[in-house]
Amino acid sequence: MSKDSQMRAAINQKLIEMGERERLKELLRAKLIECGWKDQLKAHCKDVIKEKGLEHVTVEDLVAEITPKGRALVPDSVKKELLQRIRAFLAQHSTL
Amino acid sequence: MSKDSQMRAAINQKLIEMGERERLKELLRAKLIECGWKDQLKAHCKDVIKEKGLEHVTVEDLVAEITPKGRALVPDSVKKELLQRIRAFLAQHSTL
Amino acid sequence: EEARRKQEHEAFLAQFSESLCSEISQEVLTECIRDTAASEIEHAQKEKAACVARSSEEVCDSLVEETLQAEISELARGVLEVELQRIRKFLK
Repeated sequence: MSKDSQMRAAINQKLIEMGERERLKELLRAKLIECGWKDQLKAHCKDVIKEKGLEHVTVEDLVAEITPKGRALVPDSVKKELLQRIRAFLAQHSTL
Repeated sequence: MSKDSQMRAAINQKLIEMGERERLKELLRAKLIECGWKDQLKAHCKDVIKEKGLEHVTVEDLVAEITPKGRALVPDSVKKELLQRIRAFLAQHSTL
Repeated sequence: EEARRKQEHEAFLAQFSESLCSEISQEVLTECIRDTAASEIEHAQKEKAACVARSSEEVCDSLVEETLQAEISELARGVLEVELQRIRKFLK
């Protein structure tokens, strides 16, 4: 196991142990709603369904279709904030 | 002050005045790099840090840990060369 | 007398050379060992900080990806369900 993957495992373990991983996911979900990501993606879903026809779309198709846009629509500021919080958490619990 | 210690003081002063003391130290430093002593010492430092864990080692700990090996690793040829140069200087600059 | 003085002088030079050599060696070794130890600790600290920074980013990316996948699936399922209900209602 490389140094980096050991470190990743240690960080993940610490985040899970302290319940921080779940809190971070919760924060991200809230931010996605707040920044309009969810509304934009919903509209995109509707466009895809309209374009392809409801009878020709499965959940899997729809997920595959909207995922690239879903990723691209996440604002950098949200990712940055999340990373900042991970860094602050590690600084506070630096037993790595 | 005995004659010997007078002579010692005079030679020491000459060594410093003529910049030879610094040159001798510089020579030794260069030789230690050239013969691989520094690289061996670096590798030993890395081993100690790895073994003890970075968070458990201070510079002082590391110095104490590596000093015996550091001294032992100096090749005889390097010591000999230094001694040779000191002898040559003394032969030139000490009068009966 | 001259020969004796010369011999004494030679002995003094030999002894003084030895002590000077060990004095200079001691000074240089102490300094080099300390410098090496300090720079190796600093190097290890920098390396660790870089490793923590890289790993934090990777952990953050995987957390985002995991959350996005769950959210996107849920959203797609939800929208499709609503659209189906709307069509069913319309057909009725």
